[in-house]
Order: sequence, then C-alpha cells, then structure tokens
Amino acid sequence: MPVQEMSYRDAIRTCIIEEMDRDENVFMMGEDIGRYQGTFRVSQGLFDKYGPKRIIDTPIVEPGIVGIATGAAVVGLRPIVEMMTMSFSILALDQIINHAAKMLYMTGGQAKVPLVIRGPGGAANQLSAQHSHSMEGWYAHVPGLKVVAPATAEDAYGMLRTAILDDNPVIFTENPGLYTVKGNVTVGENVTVPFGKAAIAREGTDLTLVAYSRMVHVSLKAAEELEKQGISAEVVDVRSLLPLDTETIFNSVRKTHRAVVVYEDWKSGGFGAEIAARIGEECFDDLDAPVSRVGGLNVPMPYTRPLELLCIPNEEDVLAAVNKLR
Amino acid sequence: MPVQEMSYRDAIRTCIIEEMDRDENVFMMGEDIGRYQGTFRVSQGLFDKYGPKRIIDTPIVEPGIVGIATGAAVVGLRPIVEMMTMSFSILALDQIINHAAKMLYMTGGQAKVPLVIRGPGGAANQLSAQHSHSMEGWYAHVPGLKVVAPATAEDAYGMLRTAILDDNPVIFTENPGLYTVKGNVTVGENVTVPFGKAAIAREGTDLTLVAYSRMVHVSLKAAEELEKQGISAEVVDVRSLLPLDTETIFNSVRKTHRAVVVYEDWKSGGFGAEIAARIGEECFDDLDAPVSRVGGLNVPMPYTRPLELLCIPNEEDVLAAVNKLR
Amino acid sequence: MAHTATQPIQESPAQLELYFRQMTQIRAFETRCNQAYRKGLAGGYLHVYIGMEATAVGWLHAIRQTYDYIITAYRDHAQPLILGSDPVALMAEIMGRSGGFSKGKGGSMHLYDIEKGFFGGWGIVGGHTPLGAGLAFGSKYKGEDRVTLCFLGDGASNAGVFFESLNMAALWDLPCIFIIENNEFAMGTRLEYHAADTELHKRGFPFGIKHERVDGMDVLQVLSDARRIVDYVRTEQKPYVVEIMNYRFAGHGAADNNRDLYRTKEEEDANALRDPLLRLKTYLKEHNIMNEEKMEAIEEEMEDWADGVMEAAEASPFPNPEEVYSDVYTDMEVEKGH
Amino acid sequence: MAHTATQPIQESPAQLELYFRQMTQIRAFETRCNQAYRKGLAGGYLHVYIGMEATAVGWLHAIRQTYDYIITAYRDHAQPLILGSDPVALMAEIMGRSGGFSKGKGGSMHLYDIEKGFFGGWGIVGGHTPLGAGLAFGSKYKGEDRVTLCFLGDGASNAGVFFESLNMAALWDLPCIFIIENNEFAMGTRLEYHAADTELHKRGFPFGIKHERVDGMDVLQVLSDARRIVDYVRTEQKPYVVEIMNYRFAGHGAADNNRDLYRTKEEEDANALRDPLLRLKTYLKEHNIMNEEKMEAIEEEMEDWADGVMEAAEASPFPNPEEVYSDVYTDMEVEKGH
Ligand SMILES: Cc1ncc(C[n+]2csc(CCOP(=O)(O)OP(=O)(O)O)c2C)c(N)n1
Ligand SMILES: Cc1ncc(C[n+]2csc(CCOP(=O)(O)OP(=O)(O)O)c2C)c(N)n1
Ligand SMILES: [Mg+2]
Ligand SMILES: [Mg+2]
Repeated sequence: MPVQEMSYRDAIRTCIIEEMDRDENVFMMGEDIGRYQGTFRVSQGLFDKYGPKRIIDTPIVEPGIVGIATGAAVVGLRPIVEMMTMSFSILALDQIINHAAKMLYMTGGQAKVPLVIRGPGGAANQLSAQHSHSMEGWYAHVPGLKVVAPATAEDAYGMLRTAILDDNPVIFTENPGLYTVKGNVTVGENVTVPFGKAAIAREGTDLTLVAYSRMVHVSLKAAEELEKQGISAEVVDVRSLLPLDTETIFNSVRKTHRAVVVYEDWKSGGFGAEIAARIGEECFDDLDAPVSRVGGLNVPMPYTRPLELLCIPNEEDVLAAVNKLR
Repeated sequence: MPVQEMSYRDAIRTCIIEEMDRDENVFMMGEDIGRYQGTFRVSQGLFDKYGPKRIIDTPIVEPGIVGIATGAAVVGLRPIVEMMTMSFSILALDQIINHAAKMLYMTGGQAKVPLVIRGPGGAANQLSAQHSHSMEGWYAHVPGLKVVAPATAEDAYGMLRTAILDDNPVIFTENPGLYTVKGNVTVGENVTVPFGKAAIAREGTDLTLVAYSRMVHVSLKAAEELEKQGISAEVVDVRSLLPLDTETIFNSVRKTHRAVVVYEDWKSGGFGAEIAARIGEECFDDLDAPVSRVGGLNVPMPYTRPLELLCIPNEEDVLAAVNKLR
Repeated sequence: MAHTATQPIQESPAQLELYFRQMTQIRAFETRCNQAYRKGLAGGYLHVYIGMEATAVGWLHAIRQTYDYIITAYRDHAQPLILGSDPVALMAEIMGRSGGFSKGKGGSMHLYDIEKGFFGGWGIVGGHTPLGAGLAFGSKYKGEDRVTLCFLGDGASNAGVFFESLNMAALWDLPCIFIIENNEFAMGTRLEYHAADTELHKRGFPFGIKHERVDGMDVLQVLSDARRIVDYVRTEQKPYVVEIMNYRFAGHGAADNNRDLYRTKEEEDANALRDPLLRLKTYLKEHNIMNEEKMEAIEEEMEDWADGVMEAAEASPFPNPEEVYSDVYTDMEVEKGH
Repeated sequence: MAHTATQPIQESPAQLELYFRQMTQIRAFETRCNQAYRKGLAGGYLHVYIGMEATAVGWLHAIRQTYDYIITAYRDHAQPLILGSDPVALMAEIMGRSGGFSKGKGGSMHLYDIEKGFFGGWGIVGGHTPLGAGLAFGSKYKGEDRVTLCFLGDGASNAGVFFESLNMAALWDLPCIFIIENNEFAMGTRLEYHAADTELHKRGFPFGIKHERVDGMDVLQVLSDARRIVDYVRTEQKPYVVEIMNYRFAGHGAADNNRDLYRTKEEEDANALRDPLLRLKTYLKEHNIMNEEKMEAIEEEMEDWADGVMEAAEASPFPNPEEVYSDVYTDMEVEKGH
C-alpha cells in the first residue's frame, strides 16, 4: 500500500474523501465547511467534488446540527459533523450526550447512531476564553461515546476511518496545533488504526509520560531533553480516551515505576485525573513516586499571548514535574 | 439563635425566604416554581408570599433562563435559578460556563455575576437516562464557578446563604434523596457555612471514606457496618467541590493511611477521580493501600428499578471496596 | 380555531369503528398505566394521553404506517399502540420488564419500535425536534418519499433547538411535520405564562414554513386536516408546522395530583365536554353507524384487553443484572463494577 | 427595504459633524486594527466594523449614552468608541496589553466598559442575546427606564437561545431592542444559505414583538428609525426586533483573506457605493454643511489620532505573569501551577 508524506490536515481530508467515495451514505455537515472550504481548511475542495447534497453548509446552530445528524444516522446515514471548534460543541452537549450517546441504551439496542463529530479541540493562538476549550475529558466521561485524540497524521488517517465505520457516536478531536504536523501515512481503504490501543511513542526505562493529542509532542520534546540529562523517558500516546487502553499504560508504569500524566485541559477535573487515579489504583506497588500530573492552568484562557502561553503546558512544565519526582 | 428541626428541603426554603426578605434584589426563577409550587416543592408558598415579580415561572428554556439571570446579575440583582433537575442544566452549559463563569475574567474584573443555580442533582427514582445526571463533577472542573453539594439540612441552610451572598456564580446541587432528611438547623440571618471547608462527618482511625452529598450518608452507613467488623472508618464530607478543602481530606488520610472515594456520578471521569488523584499525589508516603474509588456504573441510567439500583453505589459497594483494600 | 375540512369526510363504517376502537384502546391502556403507577408497578415519570387520543389516531391514519417516521416526547404510549406495536411489550417496558421494547431500560418516557418507524419517546423537552428533522433529512437524502411526524408539546415549542430545527427544515426542504400538541399546559404552567403569543403555529412563519392551527378533539376533523397536510408534505417535500388544540385531561404525569394548583374544577368540567371520545360517540350515534350497545361492548372489550395486557406484562420478569451493561455500545463491552 | 423616516430630520451642523467624526474615527481605528493584526501586534480573531459604521453611530445617538445598556457580539470596537471609552485602553486590549479594559485578557472579541453601560464583546454566536434580555430584566426589575440595545448578526439570528430570549422578552415585557445587523454574511456563508427566509426581522412575529427591517447605511435614516424605536421601547417597556441592512466591507475577520470564496469583486464594488461614509459626505456637501476640505481635514485628523492611539497602546506593557490568576473569582485565589 502506498505511503505518502502528508500533513495531519491532509490525512483527515484524504480519509474523508476515500470514505465518501466508498459509501454514499457518508456525508459531512458543518459551519462554513462547503463554499468557504472550512475554517481550518480540512474540507478544502470537498464542496466542489461532492456538491451541496453531501457537503452541507449549516447555520450556526450546533445543537440543531448534531440533532439532525443524529436523526439521519438512526435511519442509516453516516454523518460526519465538523465542529468549527470543539469549544462550540458545549452548545450541543444535550444532543450529544442525551440523544446520540444514550440512544442505543434507551432503545434497548434497537437504534444505532453511526455519527462522527470532529474538529479542532484545545487552544489555538489567542482565541481567548470562549474558543479554547479542551472538551475531550468531558466526552470521555460519557458512556455510549467513543472518544479519540490522535497525535499524528498516521493515526488521524487510520482512526478517522475507524470512526466513520463505527456504529457508535465518536468524538474525534484534533488539536489545531497539529494540522500542519507531517507524517508518513500508509494510505488504503483497509488501513485503520483501532480504538482502545495506546501507542508507545518513545521507549524508555526510567519514567513514563502519559499524554494524548498535541501533548504527545510536548512530552516527546521533554523526553529528548531528559535524555540529555541521562533520564530515559517512555512516552505513551493514549490516542483513545474511551475506550482507554489501561494495559499499555500500566505495563509502562510497571516497567518505569514513575508516571507523569500530561494534558492541556484545565488540570483540576481533567481526564488526566482519571488516568492518574487509575495508575494509582492499579500500579500501587510498582510506583516509586507519586503519580504526577501536568495540566493546563485552572483559569479561563486569557487572550494575551504571554498569559496564554503560561496556561498551556510545555516541555519546561513537564521537566519541572519530572524533577519534582526525584 | 434558634435551633429548629427541619428537613433539607425546608432548610433551603427557609434560607431563601430569609434572604428574599433581607434583600429585595434576591429573586427566584425557574420552571413551575411559582404557581405549581416547584416540582420538588422547594419553593412551596413562595409565589403567594412574593408574587410573580420575584418568583418567576419561566418557559422550559434552560439556556435562556440562565442567560437572563446572568444579565440581571451583572446589573446588580441576585438571581436564584432553580433547575427542575440539574440534569437539564446540560442544556445551559454554554451559558453557565462561557458566560456566567468567565465574565469576571474576560472583563478583567469589571463585571461580577452573583448567581446561584440550584436544584436536585443525581438519580432519583426510575427517572431514566436523561433525568438522572450527576453534573457537579463537570462544574467543579470549571474555573470561575463555585460548586457545593451539602449533605445535611444544616449545611444546605448555611451554604445556601453563603451562595446567595457570594459575588460569583455558584452551583448548588441537592440530591433528590436528601430532601426529606432532617437535621437540627441553627436559624439566623448570620448563620452561614463557608465554602471550601470539608467536615468530618464521623471520626475514625483505620480508613477514610471521602464523599459528598447523598453518598455521605451511604458512607456513614458503611462505616457503621465496618465498626461492627472492628474497622474504624472516618467519613469526610467534602461539602464544597470547588473550592476543595484538600487539607481536611489529606489530614484524614495521613491519619488513617487508607482512602476510598465515594461518588454517585459515572465512575470513569467523575470528580472522585480528581480527589483520588490528589490524594495519590500528596499522600503518597502515607498510603498503606491504593486509593480506591466507588462510583456509579459507567452506563446510561436504566429505568427499571433493579438495574437502576445496581448503578447507584450503596453501602455494600463501599464495603466491597474496603474489603479489597485489605 | 378549527380549520374547516376542505372535503366532506367519507370514512367507511369499518374505518370509523377502527378509530373508535383505537381511541378506546388508548384510553383503557392509559388508565391501566396510571393504575400500574399507583400500585408501584411502574415508576419514574409516566405521562398519559387521556383527552388527546384523537390527535394521534387522526394523524397516524393519515400516513403510511410503518413506512413514514414518527417521533415524539415522553407522552408516547398512544402512537405505538396505533401502529400495532405489541401492547404487552409496551406495558412491559412501562413496568421495567425484560419483555419491554427496551428490555425495561427505557420506561414509559422512552418507548421505541424502530421497525415500525416509531423513534420514541424522549425526555428532554424539545430535544427530540432536531432528531425529527434528521429523520426527514435521512429519508430525503436517500430519495425516499417518506414523511416524518414530529410531535411536541406547547411547552416544548419554546425550546431554542426547535427553532433551529425549523430553520434547517425549511432551508433544506425537509419533509417533516412538526405537530405542536397544544394541550394548554406545560406541566403546571399554563400556556399564557410560558408563551408570549399563544398561537404557537406562528413559529413556522419566520422560516416561510406553512403553518396553521387545527382542532385536535374531533378525530374526523383531525384526519381530514392531517391527510391534506401529509399529502402536501409528501408531494412538495417541504416542512409544515401544525398547532393542534387538545387538552390534557389527566395531570401532567401520574405523580401530579395537584391539578388544582393550576386549573379549576370548572375549567376541567368545561373541557370534559370536548372529550374526543364523547364527540366520536355522538357522531357514530347520530349517523347511525354504531349504537350505544355496540360501543359499550367495544369499551368493555378494551377494558378486558387492557387487563390482559397488564397481566401479561406483569408476568414478564425483570431483566437480569447483566443487562445493565449491554447496549451501551454496539460492539464493545463497558468497564464493569463500581 | 428602508423604512421611511416619519419626521424630517433636523440635525444641527454640530451634530452632523459629530456623526461624521465618529464614523471616520471608527474607520480609522478599524483600519489600524487590521494593520496591528498583520503586524502581529494583535492576534486571535479580530473583526472590524468597516462598512457598518452608520449602524452603531445612529443607534448610539438615539439612546441615553452611559445610562442605557449595550451588548453585542465579537464585532465590538465601534460601540465603546462612540460611548467615549478610552480608545487607548480599547486598542491596548486588542493588543493584549495591561492597559486594556480587561488587562489584555479579553482581546478584540471581548471588550467591555461596564461603567459606561457597555457589556461586551462575546464570542459565542448568539450566546449573548439572553444576557441582553437579562440586562433589560435587571433595569426593569429595579424600576428604571433604561433601554437595552442588543446587537447580533444575521448568522446569530438563527441561534436557538435567541428565540428563547425573544419569547421571554415578550412574555415579561423587557425593554430590549434586538438589533439584527444583517450584513449578508455569517463568516463565509451567505444569508440565503443559512436563513430559510432572509427577512430576519420576522423572528419577532411569533412572539408578538414589533419588528421591522430598516436601512443601516444612511446614518440619518438610522438615527430617525432608532429614535422612534427607542422612544417606543422606553415608553412602552416592551421589546422590539429590528433588522438593519448593512454590509461587511472587510473579510469576516482580520484573518479572512478569502473573500472571493463567497462573493465576487463586482458584488463588493456595487456595495462600495452604499458606503455609509460616502453617503454622509454627499449629504454634508449637498446641504452645504461641510466642504470637501473640512472633511479631508477631519479624516486626516482621525488618521493621526488613530496613529497616536496605536502608539500609545503599543507602549502599554504586557500584563505581569501573576495576572493570569487574578479575576477568576472576586474573593478567592485559584490553585496555581500546572
Ligand atoms: C429540558 C427539560 N426541562 C425540563 C423538563 C421537565 N419537564 C418535563 S415535561 C415538562 C412540561 C412539558 O410540557 P409540554 O411541552 O407542553 O408537553 P406536555 O407534557 O403537555 O405533553 C417539563 C417542564 C424536561 N424534561 N426537559
Ligand atoms: C456557537 C458558535 N459557533 C461558531 C462560531 C464561529 N463563528 C464566529 S463568527 C461566525 C459568523 C457569525 O456571523 P454573524 O452572526 O452574521 O455576525 P457577523 O460576523 O456578520 O457580524 C461564526 C460561525 C462561534 N463563534 N460560536
Ligand atoms: Mg402541553
Ligand atoms: Mg453577518
């Protein structure tokens, strides 16, 4: 199968095109995704290719969009809803959680909802308090949803296919900082990356950094720096928050005896707490130090760049946490 | 000051009446709270006493209600919004989080939002998947909000006053199972229970049960049972999730060396994870066993009573968790 | 208020009997539901359709049953009964039994018979309205000529997401009929306290959607209006907003015993005269289609039928504990335990 | 489209000059904002008001400034300028400096001058509309006769919460004027692709709210309409829906360089002829109120003024790191660190 170098953004688009070509029931809807080619250009060219029936520009009504997509999914379509940013999915939480996520259960298995909700999640660049949310931790709390946050172009490509083929609602979150990240993507109709499998982004022996999405790259940079200090850090890329591959995480921690969980969301109550709590519960006897967490500052995201940069965890913050472990 | 025996429900109503008498800017709005006297009868009698200007029956539009209350709060009123159930506050999350909670920050301190959002939170009795949410964990994740979950009539009375007097948006969650619970309430205009202070609901030496809201009572019952088995359990009533009184929790764990966190919300990603993660981080050397958690089953709430009962943690579940610690 | 029928109504005696049987059946079923609730055989929130029977019966006889789609809120017992869904499975669901349509996990508010095109059964007021638009979107996308009936309450017609749905339904010409059942109350809040203009059909206006208020108490009038509108929507493939005037004879839900908090005995008595069953009976008598005895016999038959349904449902066991974990995902186990 | 003024307009030359000065001032300020963005002095999302100046100037001269309340979305630079908010503090905010109204934490989309009755500056499309109703609720509750102006975009007028707000505003007679600024685009989506009926003022109809479409390009017409409506709302203490037709000359935001994706050069040129500044200039000339030289002098003055504002704002330092933690609560520290 052909391997192509492409950006995270192009990997997503490539997968969408292949799936839309394969299955007529796959379509996309969202704000400014068609004629405007998408705010982050993920859908560039798709409107020209597929026309307004399958690439649907919507009004700015996240609850309504998700609700319509859910209804369409129940009768056999496979909608991909683009959230202009995942921050706006806050408005659609009732539709996502109370309707899409619970339908299978409430119907006792009668109605499935093959729905993908995707878009950029997390802080971009000075978008201020209302546009910089990390929502994935909340979604990963909700039974009935699957939640993934790929960090590489390869995973974005393969996990999006898994998402589109999935008969359950999937939240697919893309950190805006990742769109230009390149990777060698094996392209092909059968190429999928499964949910519920974490990846070892880097092997190491002295401690484990657990991260997902853009924080994987932050952790990898921190690991490089640690290597210079003679510390061998393993980086676990969680990839899939729900289902969560605890075994890969635990195995790493059992090997390294130390863990730092890194996430961009507000530290308190973020999904990193869940990961940390699980490590604490299951690896108690293996731990040589407390499970540490590096998360976003517990403040609404400020606009001004110097303060914004303070809020988002970076390599220094990871290093500081690692240093405290010793 | 007079001490009166009263129910949790009456404690809330008594405090509302006293505050509405004291300050004309305090008013209440919500669905069916006026003429219908409130679904859970918390507002019984208030419409007759204060009339439609201050006890406002609203349409069934949670986002709009919270938004209007927030606007009113900014210009000096002190709204108490009743959510018919906290489950419905999912619809208002954008208003609560993006508007009420962040306004102070986004205005750089110019605009404060003295707003109380209160109502029954958690499972009642066979209300099914859409009406049985525990929302407090999500709210406790949001900087700018204060989040409390009193377990007793006394605390409900005193913390509601603190909430009404607070210049920040407060989420005040009342488990429906608590409304009939009685307590001896010291009544008086100056009686408040501060936020950010946990309470020792029961002293013990062998392990710590950390809980809030109705789970405090479940934990207390479990503690009684444990006592029969010769185990002395301390029960920490968290009361206030944000701010969180970690010191009281840590001090207890440092004394008992064992902790079980008990909460009704879906176990995975619930606020119990945050509490457990913190204990794991800060009490690492004091722990003789992993921090354990007892949470709700990770499924949408089923309607049928036998399954519903399986989902909500009870004494047996706490005892089972304690037994596993040994 | 009532729209005048455009054509004389020509129902065969057999059809007329069917409507009478179904309305009687619904009332008997709903009466049993309330009893089941009082006996503790059903729990949670349970909302009956008593007084509103003509609405569902009329509308559901205007569509192609099991081909067209139907969705509604939590007041959802009548529609599947009319569609011919297994009544024991409905009652079993209401009682939380394994024989229910959702194995007891849904309950009264969440009935579904997807095979028959009945999509529930939803508890968030207004929340199902975009799903209704979505069903219509789905059938249209696939090139089918189905029509979707999306029922909602007067209270629900204030919900923001309903307006969002209307706009998109009109923008994309979705064949969805939004039927606002104006029973004059949203729980304990009277129409005029929750809606600034009480003519709720006007909600279609800003989106260029055809809209009208019709009577919901005369099943023949309902049928006539419904047929006309369904025809239009099926042919034109465009949405429609209907406000249908009926009245909730019972309390909001089985737990609502305080009707005096929001309406008087006199008002209830006056509305009792509008009873759709009474009205149909008068019609049947006056037109010599059915005599008193026959009607009584049918009523008795339905009472017996409902008793039988109750009994059979009660015989269905509660679901096994393991069921709590099934149906969260189509293909994946959930993590177990507390 | 344009409502005909009910009275002849009688503005004094001084007033007319003020409108001209303010419109010129806004344009100069907004041009600097776009420059600041391109230079990297401002970031994030930044949306200018170029082409829409007559709307804000007209409306804000129809109210009692600093007494009445104003709220809008993220396209929010013009209103505080007209109210006389410190322009350096506005620009400093846009540049993220400590001298900004929110110490740099809000940015271009989140400007506030609460003392002057300007309540922002909100980024969630439609999300601020219930806040607007709430401001009106607040003043009415306290027995004041304030009026609230709640501006929103054509795109925002589809948001569910807006309809919820309209219903409650009508139900409770809130003195709030919802001003839908129809600039024909929601970002890159043209009006007819997002609104089923493009006459957006009709959104007031289902709630019995007075509603009309007015012109937004002729500041004198705007003033006349605005005065009439403000008077009505202040006296009657009732809401109003106004759709005001203008045009966004610039891209959606400073980052939008792809206007050709959603409109043609010809369309832009045609609309350039509607330029509110051009129109006012023609009026001033034709009525011999101001000659070309005077106008040019004012324009130059404003250019210099805007340069000065830029410079002064740039001199304001970035906030101290500790500021990141302040203003989360009025009375409480937040937990620090990662
Ligand atoms: C979002 C939301 N808010 C509140 C409720 C509680 N509630 C259930 S039914 C109801 C009244 C709805 O009235 P209406 O839409 O007229 O329907 P009816 O019961 O009359 O059929 C309310 C307030 C809810 N289920 N969902
Ligand atoms: C809830 C939400 N969804 C999407 C966006 C992204 N967004 C910002 S502005 C905008 C267009 C709004 O258009 P309109 O209301 O007409 O205002 P205008 O920009 O023309 O002034 C969009 C889609 C947002 N900010 N909030
Ligand atoms: Mg009703
Ligand atoms: Mg616009």
